Amino acid sequence: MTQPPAKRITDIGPPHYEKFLHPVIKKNYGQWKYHETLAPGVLCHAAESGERIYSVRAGTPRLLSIQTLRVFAALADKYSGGYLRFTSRNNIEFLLDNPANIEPLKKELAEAGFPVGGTNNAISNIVHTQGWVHCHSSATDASGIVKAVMDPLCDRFTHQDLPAKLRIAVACCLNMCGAVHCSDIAILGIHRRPPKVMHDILPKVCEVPTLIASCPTGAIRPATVDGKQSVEVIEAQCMFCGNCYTVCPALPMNDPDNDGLSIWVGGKVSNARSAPKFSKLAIPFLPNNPPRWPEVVEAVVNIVNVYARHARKFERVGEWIERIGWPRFFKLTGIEFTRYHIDDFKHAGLSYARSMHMKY
Amino acid sequence: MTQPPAKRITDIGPPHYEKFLHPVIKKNYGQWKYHETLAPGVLCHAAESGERIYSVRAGTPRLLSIQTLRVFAALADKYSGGYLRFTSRNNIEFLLDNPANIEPLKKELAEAGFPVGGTNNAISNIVHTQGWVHCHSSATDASGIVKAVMDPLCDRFTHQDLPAKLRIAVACCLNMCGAVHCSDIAILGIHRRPPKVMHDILPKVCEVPTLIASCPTGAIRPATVDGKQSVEVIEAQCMFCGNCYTVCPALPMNDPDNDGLSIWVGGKVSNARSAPKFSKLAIPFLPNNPPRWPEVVEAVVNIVNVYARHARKFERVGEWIERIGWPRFFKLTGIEFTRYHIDDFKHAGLSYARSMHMKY
Amino acid sequence: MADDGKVKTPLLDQLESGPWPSFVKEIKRARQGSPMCDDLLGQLELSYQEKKGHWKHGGLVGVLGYGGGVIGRYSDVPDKFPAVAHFHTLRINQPAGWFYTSDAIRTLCDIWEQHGSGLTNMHGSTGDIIFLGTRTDQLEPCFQKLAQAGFDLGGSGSSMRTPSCCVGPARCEWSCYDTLALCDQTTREFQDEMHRPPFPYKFKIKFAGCPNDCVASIARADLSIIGTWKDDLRQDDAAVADFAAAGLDIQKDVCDRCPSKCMEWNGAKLTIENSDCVRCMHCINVMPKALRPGTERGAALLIGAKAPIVQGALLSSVLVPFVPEEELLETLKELIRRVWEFWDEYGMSRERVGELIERVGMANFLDAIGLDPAPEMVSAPRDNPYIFFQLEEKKS
Amino acid sequence: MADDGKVKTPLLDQLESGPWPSFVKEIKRARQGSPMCDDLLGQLELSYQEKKGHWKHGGLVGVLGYGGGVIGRYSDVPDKFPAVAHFHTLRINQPAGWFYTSDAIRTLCDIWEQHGSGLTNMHGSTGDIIFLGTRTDQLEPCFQKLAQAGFDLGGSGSSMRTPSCCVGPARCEWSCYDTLALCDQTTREFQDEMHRPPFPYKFKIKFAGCPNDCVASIARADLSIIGTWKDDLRQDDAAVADFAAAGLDIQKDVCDRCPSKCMEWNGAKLTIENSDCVRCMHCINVMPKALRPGTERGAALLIGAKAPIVQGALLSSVLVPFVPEEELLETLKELIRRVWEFWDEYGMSRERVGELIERVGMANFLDAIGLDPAPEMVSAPRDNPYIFFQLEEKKS
Ligand code: SRM
Ligand code: SRM
Ligand code: SRM
Ligand code: SRM
Ligand code: SF4
Ligand code: SF4
Ligand code: SF4
Ligand code: SF4
Ligand code: SF4
Ligand code: SF4
Ligand code: SF4
Ligand code: SF4
Repeated sequence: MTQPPAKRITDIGPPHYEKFLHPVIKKNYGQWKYHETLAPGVLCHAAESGERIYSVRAGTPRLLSIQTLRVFAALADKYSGGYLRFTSRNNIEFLLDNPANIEPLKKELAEAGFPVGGTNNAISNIVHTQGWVHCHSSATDASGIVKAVMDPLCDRFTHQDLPAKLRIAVACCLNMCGAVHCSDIAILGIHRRPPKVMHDILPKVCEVPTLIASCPTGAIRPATVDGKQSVEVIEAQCMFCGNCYTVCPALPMNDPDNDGLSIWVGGKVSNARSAPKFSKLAIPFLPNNPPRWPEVVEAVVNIVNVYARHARKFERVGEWIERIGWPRFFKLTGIEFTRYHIDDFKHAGLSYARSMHMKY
Repeated sequence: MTQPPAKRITDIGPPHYEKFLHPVIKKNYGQWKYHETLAPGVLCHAAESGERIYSVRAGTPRLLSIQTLRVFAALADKYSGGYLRFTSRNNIEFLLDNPANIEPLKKELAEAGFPVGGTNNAISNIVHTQGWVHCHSSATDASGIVKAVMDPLCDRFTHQDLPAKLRIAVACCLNMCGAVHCSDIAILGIHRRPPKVMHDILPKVCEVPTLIASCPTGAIRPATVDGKQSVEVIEAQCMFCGNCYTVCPALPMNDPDNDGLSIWVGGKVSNARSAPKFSKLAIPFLPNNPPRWPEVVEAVVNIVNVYARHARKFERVGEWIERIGWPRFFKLTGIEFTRYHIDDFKHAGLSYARSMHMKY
Repeated sequence: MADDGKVKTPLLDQLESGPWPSFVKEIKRARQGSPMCDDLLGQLELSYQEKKGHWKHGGLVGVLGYGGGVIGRYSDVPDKFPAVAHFHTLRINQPAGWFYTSDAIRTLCDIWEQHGSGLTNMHGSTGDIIFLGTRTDQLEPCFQKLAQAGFDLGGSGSSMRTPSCCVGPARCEWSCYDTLALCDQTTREFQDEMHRPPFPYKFKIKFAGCPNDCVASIARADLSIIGTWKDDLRQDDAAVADFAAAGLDIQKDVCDRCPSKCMEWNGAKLTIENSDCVRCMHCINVMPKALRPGTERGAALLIGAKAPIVQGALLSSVLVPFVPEEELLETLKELIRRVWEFWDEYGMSRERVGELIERVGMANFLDAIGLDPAPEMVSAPRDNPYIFFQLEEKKS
Repeated sequence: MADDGKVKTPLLDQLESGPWPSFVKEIKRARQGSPMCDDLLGQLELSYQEKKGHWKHGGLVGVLGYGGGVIGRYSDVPDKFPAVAHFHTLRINQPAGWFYTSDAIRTLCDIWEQHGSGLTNMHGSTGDIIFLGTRTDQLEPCFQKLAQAGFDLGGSGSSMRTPSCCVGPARCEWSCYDTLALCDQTTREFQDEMHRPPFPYKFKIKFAGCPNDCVASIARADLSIIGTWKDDLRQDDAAVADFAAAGLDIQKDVCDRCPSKCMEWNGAKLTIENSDCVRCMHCINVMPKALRPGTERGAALLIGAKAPIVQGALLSSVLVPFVPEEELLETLKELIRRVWEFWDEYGMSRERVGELIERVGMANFLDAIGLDPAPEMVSAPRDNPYIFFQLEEKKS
């Protein structure tokens, strides 16, 4: 006789966060008075009570092995009473009550290959997505581009002397899981050819009406191909969004020769000073060039450097560009302005320059 | 035998403006150096040559009888060497080379009932349209509203102590011949009921396909009414633009019980400081109440007074509102914010408040 | 009818009092000259009573060989008011800048006394002289009298509408090109397009000498020619000092209001970072003597403004960021022809050029008229990833 | 295959060098634990060679009784790389604020070592712990091990997605409400909607303690709860003076950057016209000790953010301008239910709530969920005259 299975547990939700809070945090919860950045990657938060908690932040690749996670756990035991957290940009933070532990922890992190920084006016970790590591939809890889771009920018992570915070994001297709649409600099994987219709399997794997409805531009029309009910794609009407593929596997978008990357700039999320903004198109297309995407790396580094040189203190990339104007942004960065930069989607008309405010 | 008719003259274009230029103007054409406002309605333009031309500006009802025009001509002969012009806002300007003539001219104009002013930071003449005097399309009269509104505001025309220029416009239907869409304060005649379809004459006077195409919301559908081919209007889809009536006389919009006025604020045309702006909805509906439209007059005067009290120097109405924020504009003016204020047309989503910038 | 044989207008009469000049008085004044005015008053009083207009829809009337310049109008109560059974208006092309001599005014009055109601609009909101109300049989003779006096009709219908311009160099120190000359020349160049409606819809042109835009061209013209300058503002420090001495708060009223924040005032000297100036005119407006536009003058060409019917109102948008004054006339003629050609071919009926551009997309429109894309044409590049890549051709 | 029995990855190997930590190293490190990693490297290397992905489209797999929490994934070259023929991901609901103890981390590692690839994302961009890659038969046992350890799955598909929040009161002096508590309570309240996808599409909720929005809620959540305050900024003049003394240019770096220009600095004293402050956080950000949010705290509720697919990206817009902290939980529960009810009934398949609101119009949406229109909800009133007047009912 088999023993009855242990009762299944469901719908318990996540563990309660309180279990994981450092005693100093528990004690001063909601009672913080101010903070200081002691060094790049090192924050000190002081409570009304006078107590302090020290945070040491290190960059991670986000894709982490259990082996590395155990290393982090060990470091936490050694220096932060076992308490740690991750940030909304996938950095790790160790929470220390004893400032004496800061330097040794930094040293060990450095040795383990995890740069300490990302605070204040630094370039923090790149929010990114799955890419070829796990997603079917990707026009490019994500982790690889992040590694390639962060290597030359690592000093901007370990130092915090930019005019303001600079947030970079990568998304491997227009679904934008990295939410690149509001980043100072965004790298976006794109397709440039219509989906190829796999007429043989289409009827089996998707419903034609749903498929047709999925196309925002109405580029998909019903068609009968050697007897079988299928669809055709009007090339001229396709703007390569990939929504049809998301709803129907029989319309793959991948095209090694034409897929690539586009670069976007000037978005922000915070309400500090100016309202949140979307990122705008800077470079419509760069080749998809693994393993190190030199064209992408050069483009991003160039924008970062021009920004660092010209922006005023506290100006985010988008705020800087709005002050100097887009024409000057293109001039300073040497990026070409093309027909593709001019919006032709739903609200295009509102992006035309409808005033005489001009610099020459 | 009848004598041959005199040869017809066509396509000669307007008389050349040079014929009508004051000698001082001809001499200093394009050589003006600066100007001063000597008094409300009195400008002095000084040329590089040192010569000066004096302009005396008076308000007119725009609708002018030849009798009054002859009075103006006589005044010009008496004081400005016969030289005069009209402005882009339908004021008259006498162009004097002798400053001694300014006061007597002002006196005669005042006696004749034409207020001198409209310069600088004054309320100038109201740009308006035909209304019941001549147009078939009007939801209300234009000249009457202008007269009713300018009477209490006449002091604002003859004085120039507002924070900035204040431009008012009136249009008697959504065609907006008064181009009220960019005015500090705009008064717009509106319909609030769908057109009534005159099935009997419709087939005779218009083409159904054109008519159907004319409706931006697709509210007009083909219909057969007692045998005759005609159309029906889906009430719920009609937003009362009147475009169908413009292309087809058989769909009159007039409806004395429901037609009325709406008030718009914050538009501007100049590029001074801020870019040109559209006027935004302040009051969706006020009753159509001739001969003196008390509700409209009260609403406009109230907005002018609140603006005059609260705006900072050089702030146009729209610039003032943007500084204090729309919630405060509605609070200060006591105007109710309703569902109608929330845009639901093409670009509606872009008018939602998508930031945390808020005053309480 | 009142005993004096005149209609009673108790409602309209209430609009004769008050400080602002009264249009009712004007109509009454014109009675001496024309019986039309009595019936106009009568019909207008009826509209005031009933809160509704009494004019019939349109009506095609005109003068020989012209397709525009006249707005036909018929009363819907002709039996009550026979004198305004017909009440057409003539649109007469104003002289550039609305300049007149007393003689010219009298000439116009005499002609209109003979051939119409004696009522006018000085001016219509497109800029024409409006002769308000006459009978069909009077149109041709009136037109010819005008022609002999050197006047011609303006535009109406689907034609080039009567261009207009600001007072410009005639009486303004800020005019960056000759608005009157360019307006006059453009009007003469395109007489045929004005008098014989060839287009899908109306096309309006307005000329403003500087970004103050005193003819509202950016809001009311399909093609807006707006003066500006390329070099530095001309600055007269002594005059600046005078303004300061006279009590102007230069920091608050000038520098702080500068949209590009490119001015610095240290209490004694005003320093302008001209490369950042967006040429908004504000500082010049506040200190006319002290600051003036530069000397490298010309204009920007903007396209597409219109009222809301029916896709929503538009302001004109930058088409050519800068044209030097001396090249303006030729550039304008050439560009207007190219725009019209494209609009003629692709514009739908009653589609203004601004609506057409939004429909086909600015980039395609630029291709069609042979202009290269420039960042000055947009307030910002696209924020959506929906790009129609054209892999065939290399990107422009 | 290389002699050591491991696939050769010349391209990926190039990503092991350089200062930034390498995901390739991570995958190689995980080899010791799981053969899957070899084949993952192999397939990834192939993608790098061919510049194309090798995962098949979707695939519905999951755990008993849940409709979400697992992303099914199959290789399209399973014969080449059998170990990743199945390579499903588990989304595990993170603890609020991403706080852990070393023990909790080790527990997770041990479970994943037994049941999967040993690869994770800390964290996914919605906020979940991502267990990256396992076989279908491992899903249920892995899930139950996690459950016994006190963890549960997160959301996927057309469900409420795993809510997330900023570090808030746990380690930030600016948090205007308890982001962790509210995030945790909301997650528990709607377990069913999270695990059993009931909606037309996904629904994301993010909690930020102040307008700095450190979880990007306004850009990435259908419902954004963002802390703010109603009363005056708390000001410590001594600390202000310290900042000035320390060399901060208060005029230039603080006052001039204030979007509402409501601050004045006379060199000694900072004066704030609080009634004009738009609560952007800038001055507080620059002078943490000197300035702090007020004490009358709470949050604004904003709705509708999403990525561009397919009608274009949206930021959340103001739905409720201010809710006092103590009323937040109840208000939120009630409002979320009303929103879902309407969305359920009127939302089209794959239509996010923000798209629905634009389609039906904000005013109609407000009616439906029983809120009154407020000027705080718009950046400006309409500029077009196309108003759908409802003469039946009196205007709301
Ligand atoms: C730890 C973290 C919250 C969390 O729960 O994980 C966090 C923590 C803090 N943020 Fe943040 N922010 C965090 C993500 C964000 C994000 C979200 C994002 O980047 O995706 C934003 C919005 C970014 C944007 O606008 O695009 C964000 C915009 C800010 C700002 C506004 C900066 C600005 O000028 O726009 C401040 C204020 C400042 O830094 O002056 C701020 C300030 C802070 C402070 C100083 C708050 C405090 O008093 O403790 C914290 C230390 C910041 C630092 O890194 O120096 N935090 N912060 C996140 C760290 C991410 C990372 O590892 O780099
Ligand atoms: C005469 C006229 C041009 C014409 O060809 O007829 C004219 C003439 C001048 N305008 Fe204008 N403007 C005239 C219509 C306009 C218009 C068009 C309109 O109102 O429809 C505008 C755009 C209005 C708007 O933005 O909505 C206009 C916006 C300006 C401005 C910008 C004001 C601002 O701060 O936005 C200035 C500069 C100033 O006044 O400081 C200006 C300045 C001037 C100056 C001072 C230019 C000069 O140096 O001579 C002239 C005397 C202004 C005055 O009235 O004090 N003019 N001006 C027009 C008189 C209309 C009237 O009778 O009131
Ligand atoms: C007379 C005038 C109003 C006035 O009292 O001054 C006028 C009167 C009419 N306009 Fe206008 N428009 C007049 C200037 C304008 C302006 C202002 C401007 O030109 O600066 C506009 C807004 C700018 C624009 O063009 O967009 C204007 C926008 C319209 C429209 C809407 C056009 C659009 O695309 O939105 C219509 C409707 C149409 O064309 O069918 C229209 C139509 C009309 C009609 C012909 C009525 C109709 O539907 O056919 C009106 C004849 C009235 C009558 O019986 O006399 N009128 N119309 C103006 C022409 C006088 C002149 O020639 O100087
Ligand atoms: C795992 C993750 C990316 C990552 O590497 O972190 C992810 C992965 C996928 N996302 Fe996402 N999305 C993820 C966060 C996001 C975000 C960011 C966020 O939530 O803050 C967005 C943008 C914000 C938003 O929701 O709009 C996002 C917008 C999308 C969209 C577009 C949705 C839209 O309405 O625009 C799709 C397409 C769809 O849903 O069909 C999508 C679809 C997908 C799918 C399921 C692919 C598909 O078409 O079915 C991806 C599965 C990849 C895989 O094989 O693992 N994902 N996705 C993130 C979830 C991890 C987690 O649970 O923590
Ligand atoms: S962005 Fe696209 S490709 Fe990348 S993970 Fe999201 S859905 Fe997949
Ligand atoms: S990619 Fe987008 S635009 Fe092209 S066919 Fe598919 S859904 Fe339509
Ligand atoms: S606004 Fe309308 S009613 Fe008034 S004149 Fe123009 S078309 Fe006629
Ligand atoms: S008024 Fe406008 S919306 Fe209404 S039916 Fe006529 S065209 Fe359509
Ligand atoms: S537009 Fe400029 S140039 Fe023309 S009148 Fe106005 S201020 Fe003078
Ligand atoms: S013209 Fe306008 S932008 Fe230029 S300096 Fe003067 S105020 Fe500033
Ligand atoms: S959002 Fe505000 S409260 Fe939350 S962590 Fe960021 S700064 Fe602190
Ligand atoms: S929070 Fe922002 S708006 Fe308020 S005072 Fe500080 S800087 Fe100004």
